Amino acid sequence: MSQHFPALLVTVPLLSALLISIVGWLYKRLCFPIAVAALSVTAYSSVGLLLSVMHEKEILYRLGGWEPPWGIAYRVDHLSALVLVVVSVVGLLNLIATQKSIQEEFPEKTGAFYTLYVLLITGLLGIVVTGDVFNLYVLLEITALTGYGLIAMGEEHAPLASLNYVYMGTIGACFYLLGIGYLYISTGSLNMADIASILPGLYDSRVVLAAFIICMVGVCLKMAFFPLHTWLPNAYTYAPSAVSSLVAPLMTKVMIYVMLRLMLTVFTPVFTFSRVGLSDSMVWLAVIAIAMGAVLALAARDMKRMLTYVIVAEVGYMVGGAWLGNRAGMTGAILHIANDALMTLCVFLAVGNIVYKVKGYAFKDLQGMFRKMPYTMSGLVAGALSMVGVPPTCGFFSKWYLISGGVQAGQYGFVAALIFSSLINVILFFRIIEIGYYEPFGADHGQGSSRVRTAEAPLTMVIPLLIVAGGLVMMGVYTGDIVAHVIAPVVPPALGN
Amino acid sequence: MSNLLSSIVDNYNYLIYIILMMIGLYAMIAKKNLVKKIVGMNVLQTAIILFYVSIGAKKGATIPIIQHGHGEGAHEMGASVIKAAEYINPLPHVLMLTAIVVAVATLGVALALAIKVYDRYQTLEEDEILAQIREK
Amino acid sequence: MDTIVSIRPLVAVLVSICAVPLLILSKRSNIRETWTFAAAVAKFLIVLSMLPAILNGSQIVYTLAEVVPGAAIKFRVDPLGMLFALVASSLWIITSAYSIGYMRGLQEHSQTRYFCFFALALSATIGVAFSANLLTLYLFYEMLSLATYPLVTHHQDEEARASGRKYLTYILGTSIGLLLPAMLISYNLAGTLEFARQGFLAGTCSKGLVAMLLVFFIFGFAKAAVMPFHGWLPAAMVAPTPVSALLHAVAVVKVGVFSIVRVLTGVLGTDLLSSLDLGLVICIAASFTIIVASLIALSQDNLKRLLAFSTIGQLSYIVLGVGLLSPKGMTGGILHMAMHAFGKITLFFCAGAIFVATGKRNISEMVGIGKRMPLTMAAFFIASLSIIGLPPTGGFLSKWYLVLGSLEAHQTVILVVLLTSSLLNAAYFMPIVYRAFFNPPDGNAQDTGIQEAPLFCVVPLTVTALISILLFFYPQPFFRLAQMTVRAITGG
Amino acid sequence: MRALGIIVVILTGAVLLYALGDFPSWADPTSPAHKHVSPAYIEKSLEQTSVPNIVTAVLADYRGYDTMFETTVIFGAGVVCFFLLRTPRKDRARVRRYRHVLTGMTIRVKETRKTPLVLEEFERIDTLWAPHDLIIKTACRILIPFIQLFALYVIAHGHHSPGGGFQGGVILGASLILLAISHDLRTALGRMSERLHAILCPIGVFIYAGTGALCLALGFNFLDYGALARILHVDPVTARSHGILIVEIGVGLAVMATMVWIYSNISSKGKYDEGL
Repeated sequence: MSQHFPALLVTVPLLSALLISIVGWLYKRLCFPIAVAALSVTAYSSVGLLLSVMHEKEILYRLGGWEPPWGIAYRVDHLSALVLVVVSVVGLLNLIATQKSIQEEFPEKTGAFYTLYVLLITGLLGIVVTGDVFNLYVLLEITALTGYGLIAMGEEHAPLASLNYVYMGTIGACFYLLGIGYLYISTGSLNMADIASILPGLYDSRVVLAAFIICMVGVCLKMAFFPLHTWLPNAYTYAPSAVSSLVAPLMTKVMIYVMLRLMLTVFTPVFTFSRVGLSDSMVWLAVIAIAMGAVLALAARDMKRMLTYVIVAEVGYMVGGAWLGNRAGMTGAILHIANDALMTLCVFLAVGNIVYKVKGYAFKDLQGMFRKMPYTMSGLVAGALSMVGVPPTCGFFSKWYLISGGVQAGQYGFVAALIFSSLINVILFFRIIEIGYYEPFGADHGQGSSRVRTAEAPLTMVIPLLIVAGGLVMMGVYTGDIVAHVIAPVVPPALGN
Repeated sequence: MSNLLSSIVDNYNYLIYIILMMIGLYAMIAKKNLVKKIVGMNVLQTAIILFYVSIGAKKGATIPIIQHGHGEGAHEMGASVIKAAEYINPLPHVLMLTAIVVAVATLGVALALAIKVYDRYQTLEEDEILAQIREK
Repeated sequence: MDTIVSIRPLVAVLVSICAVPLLILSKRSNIRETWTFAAAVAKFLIVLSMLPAILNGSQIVYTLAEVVPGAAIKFRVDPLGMLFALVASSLWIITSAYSIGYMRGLQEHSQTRYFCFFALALSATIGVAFSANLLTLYLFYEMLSLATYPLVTHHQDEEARASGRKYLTYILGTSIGLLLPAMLISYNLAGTLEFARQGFLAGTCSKGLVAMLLVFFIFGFAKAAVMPFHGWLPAAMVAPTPVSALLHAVAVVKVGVFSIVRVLTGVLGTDLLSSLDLGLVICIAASFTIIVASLIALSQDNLKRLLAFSTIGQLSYIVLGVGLLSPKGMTGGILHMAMHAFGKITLFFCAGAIFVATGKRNISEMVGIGKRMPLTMAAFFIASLSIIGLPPTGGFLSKWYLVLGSLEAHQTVILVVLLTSSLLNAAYFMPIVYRAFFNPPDGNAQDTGIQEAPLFCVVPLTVTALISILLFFYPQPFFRLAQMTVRAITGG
Repeated sequence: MRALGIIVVILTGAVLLYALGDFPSWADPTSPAHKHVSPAYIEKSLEQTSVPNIVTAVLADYRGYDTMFETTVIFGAGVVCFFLLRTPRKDRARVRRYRHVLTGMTIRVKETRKTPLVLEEFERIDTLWAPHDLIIKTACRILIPFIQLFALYVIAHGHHSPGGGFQGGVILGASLILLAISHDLRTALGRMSERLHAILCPIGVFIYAGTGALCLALGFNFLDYGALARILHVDPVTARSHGILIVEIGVGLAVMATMVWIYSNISSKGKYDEGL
């Protein structure tokens, strides 16, 4: 069985997505259980995959039994296994956490919703496992399409935001497609490993350079890297809370993964860091991204929008770390993919609970929240601390690696940007926490505070949130092991140690 | 420089695709009308399809369908006589079948979204929509 | 110097965290207070159980997890940490008794939250005391900052909000803005963060860099309230008095100075500092703080604010003592941690007791209060003696050693500073006591005979006052621990 | 905006032109694209899959995994359109219009729970009613069967001639859409209800993915049609060609259904009563 994990990983959710869409027309109530079952299988097999990868180096799976480069092959190494686990676990937790709000928001279209939800997860997983650049494009489009649909069902300006996302996303995808076209024309292959083995002879070819640049632009568009981030805030703000708590943690992170995959596997590290003279400018762009993200977040007037700009900043973290071109930076970037996914999920779930309860996510809706929804707020605080980077939450440790990478690379601008954004995060989140904490109080500090009743969200929403919050700390405490056993093998020796 | 020119001249098809693609890109960025943007999007995708297909071309080769050998057991006798040079490269065409389908799907979704947008604002002109949003 | 591997340090840290769920779950307040006491006593006993081993010159080590290569979450109990832990954990018992009296006396709201975060803060304090490397120290330092925020802003009104903001801005701002970079730079220089006998930075970097790191560290630990980063301490006085007492006379501020001492000795190393004679920098900053703080204290009318400024001054004594880099000076400084703790907490208790009994905050209203609350004011008198540094109180010893240290280091200027500040201390404490006892209460408040605060308040402050006398005669084990620390550092 | 567009276009164009210099000249048989992977397809496909149409072989077998997801993309698009546009029951049109064929007078009927009147001298009409052109109607009615026949041919003959699931599926879909245009949406939906094509479309994809999963179940790799030999009692190579056929049928179904689904959603804004 275990050698078929890679196939199961993608086919099980795919088949169940189809099943859901059929069942949705016959017997709606079954949709949710099927989705849960599917994603549990996925989570199980992805964890199994991670463990088996940790033993033998990397797993190759030939689809259709054809030898790569003629057939399509899965290639699962430590990096992809890690991201797989993150994606499937986040997807599962969010699925369970948001069941209630889905029932409320789409009473008639639950079938369609869960179909798209599971398809989205399928696409993300596929992107992560595949070892073929064109296959990656197809899966990219699956995630994109389903994403458009899910986002557009939000309130007020959601369709417009989603349409803009369609434009930007399509441009990004087209650029990526064009890039791999250039790769194909110069190497004649579509298999990542194969391309990587052919490229060294072609380092000086302009076509390869152009291919690299075009692909990078495309991917940067998709992951909302600073100058190209314009679509993200609206899309994620207006999306239904159940959706934004799915796409916000996963989409950008998986795109970061794609970038790393291109940098490290397809275009070999040697080419990326020594032949393409882009490292410094990318790091500086990242610095700007972080700074702008922080500043724009300050200007935001509601929680969701604020968080979306925080995401823009976080993308800057990872891109910057990856382009520092040293071991610490790369480790930090990879570690931050997992950590950031978790903490983004945490804060968005908390916001989701609040929206479910008070039907709003403006700052003022938070008044007296600590008394109304203590557990949700504690979850929010945990996420906030992780975003700020307070030990022992995991956010601190990835920041640790990123900063020390910056110090080693002598990129003090990057270090400064990271510190700056942590300080801004303190302001951002404590502004929220203050509003929630200081209720409109009477003059007396007596027992007058029982005016606000406790009205916590249902358990199915609170428990996953608290699990995630706990996970933040666990990730932090076990950072050492994760780095040693999962991330260290990924970082290419070309980046020194 | 001269070799650049010559390469451009005998690669005029690539030149055409670049021009097409730029048109599409420009439309997507500069046009105010949402449907015009969608049209631009399709032009962009078509340009890339053109690019791929022209990769597949091969001098003195025909379409990649093996003339002889029909039905069952054709492979035993068919195998030996086939030469790669006689048939054009099938791979780009395969890829483009996929790309076309993806383009269609994207178009469908984009149109659906456009309809929703129109329902909400009673217009498809971006600046008018933004004006509406602002005054709210 | 043998090392024992034992989980006890971790337990000592965790015991009060484990108490938190119990506190939340306990329905009736008596049960809740029982749990608090249980946790406090347990903590103290665990700490105490490690004392003999430490006094025998061995140290206790426990590693939780290797988070970053060269920097684990690791605990190490050594004399310095033990001294601090003893002070903090013993005072927690007394304070929890006091806070029961205080909170009930004023019928404060959401007491459960109060006790929970109090417990958390204590865990953090002990964690800092026992941390074996900079990372662990930073971890608990931040934990303390966040755990104390709800305590400081307990009243949840506008004033609390403002001062809460100030508190966070100073504490988190400095720790993220200065401390974190300093820590990471030193990590990348030395590849480790383990506290070493003579620091791990020796010989890894230039003088300029060391100086920069020194500045970053000293101001980065804003809890030590070295000027100009002292503003949060007076602001934080909006907190309920027990909080101010334990946290702002003992736990938080002492954590600040303790961390500075740790960094000066364990990270930068005294030899490195003296070789680059950077000790002077510290001394100047400290002396400046001492004098200015005392002068400001003179002009305060709100008793708690006065105490706050006096604390700011006293803290810099400790920094100064270590900054002298002379064995006796260091002994004095470290000893002062304990002595000042007992003295200052008594003073805060008194202030609180007065507020509970009479609702008075300002000194000007406390004329003749000695007749109503003789016990309290007696304790106040003793404690102020200890702060000024006169026998027969513990404060005398520490100050004496500081003086010796300044002589040893041939820093007559410092000597002058010390004496002046003592005079200033006297100048702002004695009038209070004098007016309290010998001035008649002003007309409208007629003499109502003896009217002390509730027993839960009075007993603790009497105890602490007595302890600070006791420490004059029997300064053990604190004195021993201080000496051991210094010997370990100087190797002499 | 316009300036930005120009800048972007110029930058991108510059990069592309810059790369153009190192392109292999067009249609050069020795360029890497033709040397590395593709020759194997051309030379081996017939003997490995016994499918003369190399494109079909590569599409459905060598890179069958791509194609599966390509079908999934179509399916996804269908679901998205439905998800976005289909109007919830509560705010669907409550009014129906009928026209008395002989007199040409129209009546509005409030929709009620019980089935509305059906008399042959009344015909249901759209709000914007234009008299249907008899010629078009008849022509289409004659044409559509042939179109569908051709579609089936295209699907079935994809092994030997240009064609396959997608092409055939699109033609099938087109035939139904033609029906909807020439008559009206209701007639088309009468032939093939919403629920039917909404279910057919996942079933189509299911045939594809299911075939793959079947191979998995038979202990081979996913989508390794060679496994089907055991069931179909033929040699693995023929099994592959059969597998391709099965898959193509699935694709055809999915594409056809989705096309109709998307059309009926977009053309009626999800109301499903009045199309174009």
